[in-house]
Amino acid sequence: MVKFAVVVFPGTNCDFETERAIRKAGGEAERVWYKTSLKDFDGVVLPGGFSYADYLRAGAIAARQEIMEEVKEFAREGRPVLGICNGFQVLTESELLPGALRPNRVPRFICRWVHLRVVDTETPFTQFYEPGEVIRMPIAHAEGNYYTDDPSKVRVVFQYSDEKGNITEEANPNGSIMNIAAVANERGNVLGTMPHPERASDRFLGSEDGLRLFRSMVEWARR
Amino acid sequence: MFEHEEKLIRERLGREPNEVEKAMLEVMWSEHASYKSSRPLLKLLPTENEHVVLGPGEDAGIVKFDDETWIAVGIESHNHPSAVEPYGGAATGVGGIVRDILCMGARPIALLDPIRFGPLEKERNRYLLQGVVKGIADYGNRIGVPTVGGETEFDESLDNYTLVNVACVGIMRPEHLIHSYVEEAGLKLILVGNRTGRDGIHGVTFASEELSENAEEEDRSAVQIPDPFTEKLLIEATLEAVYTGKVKALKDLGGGGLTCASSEMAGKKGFGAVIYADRVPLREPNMTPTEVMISESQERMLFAVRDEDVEEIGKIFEKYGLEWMVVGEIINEPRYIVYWKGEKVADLPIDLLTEVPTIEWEMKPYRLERDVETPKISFSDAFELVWSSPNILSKRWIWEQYDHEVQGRTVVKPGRDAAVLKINERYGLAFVADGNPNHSHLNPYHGAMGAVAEVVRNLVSVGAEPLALVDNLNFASPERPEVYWSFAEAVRGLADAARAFGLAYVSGNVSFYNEVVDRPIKPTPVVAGLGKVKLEKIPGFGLEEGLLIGIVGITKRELGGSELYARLDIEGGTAPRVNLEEEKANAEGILEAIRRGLVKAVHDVSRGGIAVALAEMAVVSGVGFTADLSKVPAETSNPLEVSFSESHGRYIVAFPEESLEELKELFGHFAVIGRAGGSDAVFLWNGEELLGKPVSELKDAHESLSRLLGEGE
Amino acid sequence: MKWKVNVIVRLKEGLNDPEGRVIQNALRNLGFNVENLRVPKYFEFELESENPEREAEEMCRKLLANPLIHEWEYSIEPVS
Amino acid sequence: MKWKVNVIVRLKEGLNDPEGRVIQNALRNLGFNVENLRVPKYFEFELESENPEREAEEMCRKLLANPLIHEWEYSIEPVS
Ligand SMILES: Nc1ncnc2c1ncn2[C@@H]1O[C@H](COP(=O)(O)OP(=O)(O)O)[C@@H](O)[C@H]1O
Ligand SMILES: [Mg+2]
Repeated sequence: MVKFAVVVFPGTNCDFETERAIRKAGGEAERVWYKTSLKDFDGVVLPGGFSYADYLRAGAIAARQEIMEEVKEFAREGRPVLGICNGFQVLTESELLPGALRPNRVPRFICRWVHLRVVDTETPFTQFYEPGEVIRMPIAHAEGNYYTDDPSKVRVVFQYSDEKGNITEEANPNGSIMNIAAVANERGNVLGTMPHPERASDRFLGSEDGLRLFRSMVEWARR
Repeated sequence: MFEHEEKLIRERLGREPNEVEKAMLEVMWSEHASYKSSRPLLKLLPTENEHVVLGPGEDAGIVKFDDETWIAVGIESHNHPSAVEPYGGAATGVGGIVRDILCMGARPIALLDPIRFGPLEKERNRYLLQGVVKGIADYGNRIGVPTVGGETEFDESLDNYTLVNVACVGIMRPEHLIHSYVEEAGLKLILVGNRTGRDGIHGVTFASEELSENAEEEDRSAVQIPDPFTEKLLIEATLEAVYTGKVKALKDLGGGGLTCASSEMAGKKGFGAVIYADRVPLREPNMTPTEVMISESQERMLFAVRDEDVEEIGKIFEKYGLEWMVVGEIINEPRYIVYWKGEKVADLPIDLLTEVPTIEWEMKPYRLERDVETPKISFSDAFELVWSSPNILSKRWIWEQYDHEVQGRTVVKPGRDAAVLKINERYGLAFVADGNPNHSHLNPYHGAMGAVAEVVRNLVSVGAEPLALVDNLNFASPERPEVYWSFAEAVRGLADAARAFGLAYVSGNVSFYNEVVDRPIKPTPVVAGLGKVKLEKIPGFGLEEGLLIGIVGITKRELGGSELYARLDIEGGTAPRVNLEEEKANAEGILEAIRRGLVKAVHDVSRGGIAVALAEMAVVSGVGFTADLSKVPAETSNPLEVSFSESHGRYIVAFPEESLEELKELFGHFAVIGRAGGSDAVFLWNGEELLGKPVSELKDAHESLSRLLGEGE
Repeated sequence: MKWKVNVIVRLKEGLNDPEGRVIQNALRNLGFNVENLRVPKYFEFELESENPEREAEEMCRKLLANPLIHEWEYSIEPVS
Repeated sequence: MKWKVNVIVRLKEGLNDPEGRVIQNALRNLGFNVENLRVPKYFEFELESENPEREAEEMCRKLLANPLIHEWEYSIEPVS
């Protein structure tokens, strides 16, 4: 069975539910303290939370920890690396993904369900979505305002949209450039997403749209 | 400390206590730490039944959810600190209650924040609200415990002050229960977490006095800087330590600091303790033994561990980067001894610290209820006034700043009657808090009963069977005879109501001396409740096209303390009475209706009355209604009284036609008052329109809190 | 008249400063020999005022700082 | 040798500063005539180093700032 490391930094707090979602999607998952080695795993997930309490900038300090060298190795080898929320911030801070996640346009933490339009279904994480499909997941962040100086170079995976899939200003919860909610690296094997798929992996919690992301990742790693 | 207490101490000790002893005694004999004025009265509260694993007496209560799952629950106030430093005060309030849950061996899984402020028109009150909410958000979010609900209320009487209560639940397996007391001598006491500084010195004495005018300048030592980063590490490290089975007792350091935690841990079963105060890791230079012993620095825990296990437990703390130190040990003799650099600086019989004599203050009843004429204003003016009240407005601006979904359990999210947390694949835990100081002010007995009734209604409205209660009593100085009487009345009300429902209080908190510059607050008993719900059966909240709208319960002429009267500045009137029989019967009826799947949506009627409850159900789903309020079962025929009275025992249900006959059977008072549908909210009286408004307009007004605060979006 | 104002708001001596501690540790982990790191709040703005000293002081007291836990300083110079 | 270092990290020109905007609004609501308010990050610390300029620059580049969005400046003086 394919096995994913769910990396736990001091202050990470979505590790348990992320582990749960991966298992539900058919993969094996283990929470791994950031001082541990990643050698027996097939993929890495950097879950949400507040690594180092978001002091300085969200994700900045976690990105400079030794374990990130191993994560970079995974990325280079083409194995799946998924960053959710704080994990996405760690990925941009460590330059595994382009751009930066700046404080929200209204500089407050915001926890809310949003609609997303699936833009790119060619990544290991999105092969089970339809192009243009509209899905629902919650966001929960204070620094999710995606910025890059050259959006044309970015591989956009999800965009904030209204329920019909229109990319509108009102549907943009944080001021992200082009309503960007999730991006991948050029090769597609590194994905950062501000919305939380693990919180949309149970029908009782409001949606199972996020579970397909994990299924896709597990399936892809298996092949 | 009062003079007669100092005398008593001198007598029992046979000498004058030295400086260190005196400071420790002062802290332990403070109202906040000793409950000396409230203990005799709190005995009235029922604390046992088949759901209760552990009642009041330790850091949190424990309730049985099922054979494998226990729930720890507690509630705390952080009123004084929040009034002078809203951000830090509220944040450290969250930290404190979370550690209370943690030290039972439970993982904290959810928070509620009942918070109260003065009128929003004033800059200072807005500042307090913004600071408190940011403090709770920054702390709760960073430690990964979702704030899933609360209450937010504004009242003239709280001008320049704030009441910040926080309730927390945790989940545990029965075998992980850790008590807060030791049962053997020789255990080592490990202090872990933040270093100790001068912050928070005299915090408990601070919380046991009224705020003075210059509080901001004077009470600096009572404020602590929140450190959620360390708290999160403490949570994980503590649980990992607990799971080894080698922790013999565990307490957090809260009010009274090291003195309180270690003396209570040792003294409860007759043991004593020796503390080597100079071993405590310090953050500031030149601290004295007194300061070390009573400092209330945050994010610290005290573990009792056998000598041979110290190293193993210490390794766990090191893994999380936490500093730890053995600072003392448990002894057989019931004494409390403190050493400082080899010198004995305190030596007291331990019960002198932990067993503080009670005080019973003078009581004097008051009567504020009196008949007032119901004002002659139009329904639409009244509705406008009430619907735009900050007390009624949606609190979305608040709960969206809270990560209410972290940990992946929040099935019913903020904005409904109670939150529901998923516990396993079939069952959820409902969690809610309520209080109504306007009612309790007019009539403390019925106001307190009403808080329990409202908690029950809110639990029932999401389909939950009530399991247990905790209470938080926010009052002014007990030295005022009227206040002490109202306190006694409130406790009596809490006791009677809980007994009627067969419920017990498993934990609670008392906060006295809530006054600013000689202005006492209204009696504010806050009750939080837990319930158990089948996930499949949770009803909705919003209206759906075509459903019938019914009302359960009887409406009386009870506008005293209502939102309508508050908006009109009308004092007096009659506060709502709780009819325990009917309240119980209606709750059971609603649960039965939900069990049988008869209703699609349920909402209880509380603040703002029927008019507000209906409008809320419309706004949440964007579906309108036409409802004839003259059809409401009522003991009055005045439209204003029917629409805005806050009588207890009432629910609004939305259901399909075919449920009607069965529903009627379930309730003593039940009437169909209208039908859901369309895009307008239409209130009728005998077929004539009182008010018709697009739901979208209602919604826009309902979501205007951020605008009121001068913030965009 | 218009002034350029800089305000620094520091936690009072002795108060716990978790943010400073965490950032200092991060810098040390990167090999920098850093001590006593603090992260005061810093504001720069332009102020139209007849009495910039008094107003700056007032701003700190009322909003930018809490006198209970903070101390502050500011510098004021005319905008050229 | 030991140095006292102050670092200021600012958003690059043209990037908006949401926090600055909120504080500016709050100050204006209190009646202060404030403009162009910004909230740069500010660090003060002591540094033991043979080459404080280079190390301060490195600290900014490696951790304290994000070169994509920030610019920085620092001042260095010997600790007496
Ligand atoms: N301070 C707060 N924090 C979180 N949620 C809040 C807060 N204040 C109110 N809420 C939520 O807003 C909703 C409405 O609150 P309230 O009017 O007190 O409900 P009810 O009338 O059912 O008791 C509830 O879901 C409540 O949990
Ligand atoms: Mg309710």
